[in-house]
Amino acid sequence: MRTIEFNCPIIDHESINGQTVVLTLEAPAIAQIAYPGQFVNLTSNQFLRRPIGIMNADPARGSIQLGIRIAGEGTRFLAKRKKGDILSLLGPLGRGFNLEGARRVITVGGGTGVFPLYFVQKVCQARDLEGIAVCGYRSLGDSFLTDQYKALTCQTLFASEEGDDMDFSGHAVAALDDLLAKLPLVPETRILTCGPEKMMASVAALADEYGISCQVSLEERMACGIGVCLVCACKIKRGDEQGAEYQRCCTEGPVFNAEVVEWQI
Amino acid sequence: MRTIEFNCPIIDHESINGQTVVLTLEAPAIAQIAYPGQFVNLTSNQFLRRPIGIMNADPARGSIQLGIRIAGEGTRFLAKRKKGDILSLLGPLGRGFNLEGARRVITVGGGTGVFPLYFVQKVCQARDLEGIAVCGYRSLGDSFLTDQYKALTCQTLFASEEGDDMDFSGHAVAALDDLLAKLPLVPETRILTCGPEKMMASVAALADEYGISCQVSLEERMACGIGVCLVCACKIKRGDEQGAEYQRCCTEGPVFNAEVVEWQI
Amino acid sequence: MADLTVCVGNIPFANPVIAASGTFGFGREMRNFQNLGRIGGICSKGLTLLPRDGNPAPRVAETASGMLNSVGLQNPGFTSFLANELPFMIDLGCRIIVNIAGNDPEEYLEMCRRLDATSVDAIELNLSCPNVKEGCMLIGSNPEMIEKLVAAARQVTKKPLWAKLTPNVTSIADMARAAESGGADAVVLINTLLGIAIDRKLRRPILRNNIGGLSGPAIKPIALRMVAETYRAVSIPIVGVGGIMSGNDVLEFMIAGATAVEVGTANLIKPTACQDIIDEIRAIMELDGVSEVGQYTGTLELWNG
Amino acid sequence: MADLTVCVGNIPFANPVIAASGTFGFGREMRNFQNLGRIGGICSKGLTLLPRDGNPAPRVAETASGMLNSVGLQNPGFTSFLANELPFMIDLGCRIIVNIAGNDPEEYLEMCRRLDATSVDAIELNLSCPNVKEGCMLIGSNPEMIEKLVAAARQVTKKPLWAKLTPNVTSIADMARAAESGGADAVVLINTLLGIAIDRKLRRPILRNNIGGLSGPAIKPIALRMVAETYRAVSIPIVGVGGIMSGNDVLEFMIAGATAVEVGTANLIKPTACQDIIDEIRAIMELDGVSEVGQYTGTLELWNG
Ligand SMILES: Cc1cc2nc3c(=O)[nH]c(=O)nc-3n(C[C@H](O)[C@H](O)[C@H](O)COP(=O)(O)OP(=O)(O)OC[C@H]3O[C@@H](n4cnc5c(N)ncnc54)[C@H](O)[C@@H]3O)c2cc1C
Ligand SMILES: Cc1cc2nc3c(=O)[nH]c(=O)nc-3n(C[C@H](O)[C@H](O)[C@H](O)COP(=O)(O)OP(=O)(O)OC[C@H]3O[C@@H](n4cnc5c(N)ncnc54)[C@H](O)[C@@H]3O)c2cc1C
Ligand SMILES: Cc1cc2nc3c(=O)[nH]c(=O)nc-3n(C[C@H](O)[C@H](O)[C@H](O)COP(=O)(O)O)c2cc1C
Ligand SMILES: Cc1cc2nc3c(=O)[nH]c(=O)nc-3n(C[C@H](O)[C@H](O)[C@H](O)COP(=O)(O)O)c2cc1C
Ligand code: FES
Ligand code: FES
Repeated sequence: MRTIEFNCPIIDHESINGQTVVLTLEAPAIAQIAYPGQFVNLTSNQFLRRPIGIMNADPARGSIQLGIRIAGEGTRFLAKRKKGDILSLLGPLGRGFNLEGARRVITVGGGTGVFPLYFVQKVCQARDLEGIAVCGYRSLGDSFLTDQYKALTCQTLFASEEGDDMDFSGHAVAALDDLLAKLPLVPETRILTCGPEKMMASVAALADEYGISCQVSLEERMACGIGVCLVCACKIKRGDEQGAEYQRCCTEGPVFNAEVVEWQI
Repeated sequence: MRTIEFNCPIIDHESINGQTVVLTLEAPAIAQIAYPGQFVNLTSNQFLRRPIGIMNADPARGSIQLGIRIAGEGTRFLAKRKKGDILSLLGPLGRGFNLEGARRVITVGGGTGVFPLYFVQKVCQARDLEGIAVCGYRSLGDSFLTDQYKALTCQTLFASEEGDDMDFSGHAVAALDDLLAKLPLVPETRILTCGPEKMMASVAALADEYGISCQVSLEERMACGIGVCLVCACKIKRGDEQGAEYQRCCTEGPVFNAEVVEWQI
Repeated sequence: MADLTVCVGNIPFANPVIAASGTFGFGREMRNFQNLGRIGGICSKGLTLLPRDGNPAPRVAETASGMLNSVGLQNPGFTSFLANELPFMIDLGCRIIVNIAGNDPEEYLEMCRRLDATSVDAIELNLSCPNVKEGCMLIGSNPEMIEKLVAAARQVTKKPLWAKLTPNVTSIADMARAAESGGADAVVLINTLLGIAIDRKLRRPILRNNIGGLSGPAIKPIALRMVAETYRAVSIPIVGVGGIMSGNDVLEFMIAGATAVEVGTANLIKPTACQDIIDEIRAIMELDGVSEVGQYTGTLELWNG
Repeated sequence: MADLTVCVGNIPFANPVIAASGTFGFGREMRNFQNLGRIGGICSKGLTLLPRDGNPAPRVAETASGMLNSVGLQNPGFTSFLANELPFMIDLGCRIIVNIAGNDPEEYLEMCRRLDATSVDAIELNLSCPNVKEGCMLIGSNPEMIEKLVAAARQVTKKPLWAKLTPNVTSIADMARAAESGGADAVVLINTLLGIAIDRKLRRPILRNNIGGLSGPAIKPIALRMVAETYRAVSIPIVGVGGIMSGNDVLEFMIAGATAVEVGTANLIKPTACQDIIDEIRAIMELDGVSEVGQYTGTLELWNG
């Protein structure tokens, strides 16, 4: 894999709500090789780059999509860019989700975690795997990508924490619990999760209970995104079971097998 | 006089050449009170504001014009702004040219100094004073505002240092010398000059020779532009003839009577 | 309604925002931009016993998120200040702090003595100006000299004494402790960091004085660290300065240990900075559900391990 | 054709641009972005005798035109480095400098001894890491300890010894003089400035280590001033570091007195930074009509008066 810096024009800008946008960027080289769970590191008007998960890659069209929620100045700047504006991207970066040998893939997304998991479901559809998606939102008004998820997956479960008119009233973890209780188990099932750390830890615990293998996409403050500065330390259990060591979220991660993660919460 | 901060939309953007633009800004409050020789202090993408002389003010339309030459990052940013973009301006700032009692006004501009002096000639026309303009450019290709100056003044003399097809081949100071030698003297003549310090010092010396009162517009690195930080020190002879003191370019200046200036070159 | 009042030692301030020395003149110009009666206080431009011309221009160089200045304490001199500026300042309706810089200890003391008879609210001993060759920073980087000077000043005036410290030292906490031992009522930190800017083409410093003092957001992380460090070293109040641009910045300084703050360079970028910052503080307190701004002071909880 | 070669002491470099310790790993990742054979040199991540886990995350906080880091010298340990990383680095085709940080003087000496037998081009004694509790910065802010350590290292290795100094001191020139007296072949300045960033809502430092080291353009004016100051104090070469983002920045450091430079944070923003900077230097030399880059070094003409 070879990642380099690209200056990519924005070819489409879709505003989902005041706080969230989906940008489509012309980035053929990235689109060609990116796989779900990887991210790009973007310049904004701030000093450091900003890591954003790849939500979709279209090798034919040569484009990628990013779902961005405004969290501060950098994402605000990114969300305000217009069609034709050019962004500097490094990517694709990191190790994404491993779908080898999977037959059924359950994605559990919370908040902006819903974005990168969309790419997972797209690949599942392409590979003819059984895709099931649990997407957790704060509220119906806060939800996004629901039609797109429905179009891709075999089953969807949209959860709203505020309990307004969605499939499930409550947290994504509770929705997953509900789902797993009802779902006849099949072998080679994988649970892939992305969202707040607390949610992912609960999803991992639940997966463990059900004996399902689980991968989590960790978030850590980054600088370089390419493995040279060591600031993005994730605490990962050593293979030899002798405690834990720091691995780089941007390089060994952001996706890790749930069982090696030493949760910080 | 009361100056405050204004957020002003760009209502027109005229590119003069790759290095120079004229911006027209909607700034009614500034247009109302500004007079020639004053300046505004503008935000860009750089840390400090940038001082730019007011090239024109149209109280009726509520607009002002600024002529900007790209000199570095800040002016590059400003020159690249588009119609509709909004700039934060402080202004009008400083003491401008004094036209009280003048009958004939000779402006001598060099480079970007040609811009703010345009405002002088506009006022001369409005007040029915005899306006004569000497404008010095590097070359014909580098010249600007020539038609506008012609339309305003009784006499114009465009000088090109490279000697290509303009009124006068050589430096603006030589052009002025030439002009003064030929021109029948009238009382209440004023020479007002703006441009490189060396040019202004020579103009001042020439004015002194001819016994004509002269005002110069000094340029100094600024921060606040409003008189509080004292970084914009100009060396000005004391009234009591006892040496010189530092006065604020942004507040006591930028325009000073030539005879009080202690030239730094 | 949020309560923004704070006390630095015994002096109450309407809010914790004080205009920093050298960035607000004597308040004359800033009157055009904001109601100065509403800000916490104004610290005068640094004064010397005799009038000072200051350094030749250029006196400013822009840097990344900051600026260097080498004004060199241009001021009309202490006597002229007392006659022409102080009465005007006193009438502004906010706290007035007078920043003084001596060529030698005796000059500091002379000014302190004469300020004792005025109605200024506090005296800021500038032990940290990097732009003059004499006194100031030399004293400010030597704990014994700091203690001696503050103690001597303590003898000649009843006014609250604030010691303004330089960050160009190995341990700012040592300097603050020395000021405290000498009897200072508060320490003010930080003044500017020594820096240089170079014009590659001319192979010359941009500043005619060669070096200057770095201020602005670039230095905020350093200033904030020094406040946090000093908060653990002294028990007198700290006035935090360095790179404050917003209400949030002010509260960060207070959390780190500041009782009040000074806003400097921000005034040069935005003449309404002090007033805007006060409004922002009020809005954030609402958000945070904090009723008294003093409740932020010193609440930084360090991570342990 | 512009001649970019420089000599730091006796070692020739293809150009004055060296990747700074901690911002380039051991070169493995950066190979994907540029031809490392074309840059002047690479300085390894700081090494300790035993492997170090480093500090818990978050280890980075963004600041105005800069960043704070608190990595805390995470590294595989000196033995593993010699076996697994050094051979790879040596093969890259540029100068290799090894940055070492001891918990105590003996650890420095042990690593120096073992590096003596390798083909590294120079040893950088890290006397300035702000992110570990032991050794390092403690030694680096004490002239006697600097001199003693450098002198002791001088006894155990023939390799060029570069002393990397901390800016968190009253006089960097004193530290550089001490390194020179101890027999250092060059001084490298500056490492990061101590800073803190605070999360107002949590009332906690953003960095889990509480404090960190400030780097990036924000500190450039300070670094440049320290280089200019030190150039007048020592006669060994100076390697300038701090906030370099462009070829113009490099030449400013050289004009101030640097023989070569290190580029740190810029690599994190732009993985081709070193290569781009070298290209920019070449273009500027053309513009300036300078044929040998060494002709910039120490040409700063101070204003007098
Ligand atoms: C691997 C990865 C993938 C991500 N994918 C997405 C995505 O698809 N969509 C999306 O909206 N967001 C995503 N994020 C989060 C996004 O990077 C942050 O929201 C963003 O960096 C915040 O920047 P800001 O300037 O708006 O906020 P500020 O709070 O001003 O940022 C200040 C600093 O903190 C860092 N920071 C702040 N929040 C986070 C965070 N949650 N994670 C990491 N660093 C943070 C910033 O990078 C910056 O250095 C992802 C983060 C990581 C690490
Ligand atoms: C009173 C006044 C009126 C001016 N009027 C005009 C005008 O009408 N049109 C025009 O094109 N230019 C004018 N200038 C010059 C203009 O301000 C500078 O060209 C501009 O500040 C350069 O900024 P920069 O970021 O492009 O360049 P940089 O070189 O990157 O600027 C770096 C720093 O140096 C300062 N600086 C650089 N050059 C000058 C300069 N010549 N004078 C003052 N400060 C400088 C900048 O303000 C900034 O702080 C005027 C300057 C003054 C003081
Ligand atoms: C132009 C200028 C002039 C200054 N003059 C003085 C002064 O006279 N006395 C003083 O104690 N500090 C002076 N300072 C320092 C400021 O008061 C303040 O300590 C410093 O700038 C850091 O704060 P800031 O980053 O908010 O500007 C000056 C700063 C600037 C920018
Ligand atoms: C993430 C990071 C890690 C660093 N690690 C080291 C280190 O291990 N040893 C060292 O001597 N300096 C280390 N430094 C300091 C840099 O080498 C350099 O001295 C400093 O960052 C200033 O230069 P810059 O502004 O170009 O980054 C590190 C800096 C950063 C940003
Ligand atoms: S962000 Fe630099 S190593 Fe991960
Ligand atoms: S620029 Fe601040 S006083 Fe003139």
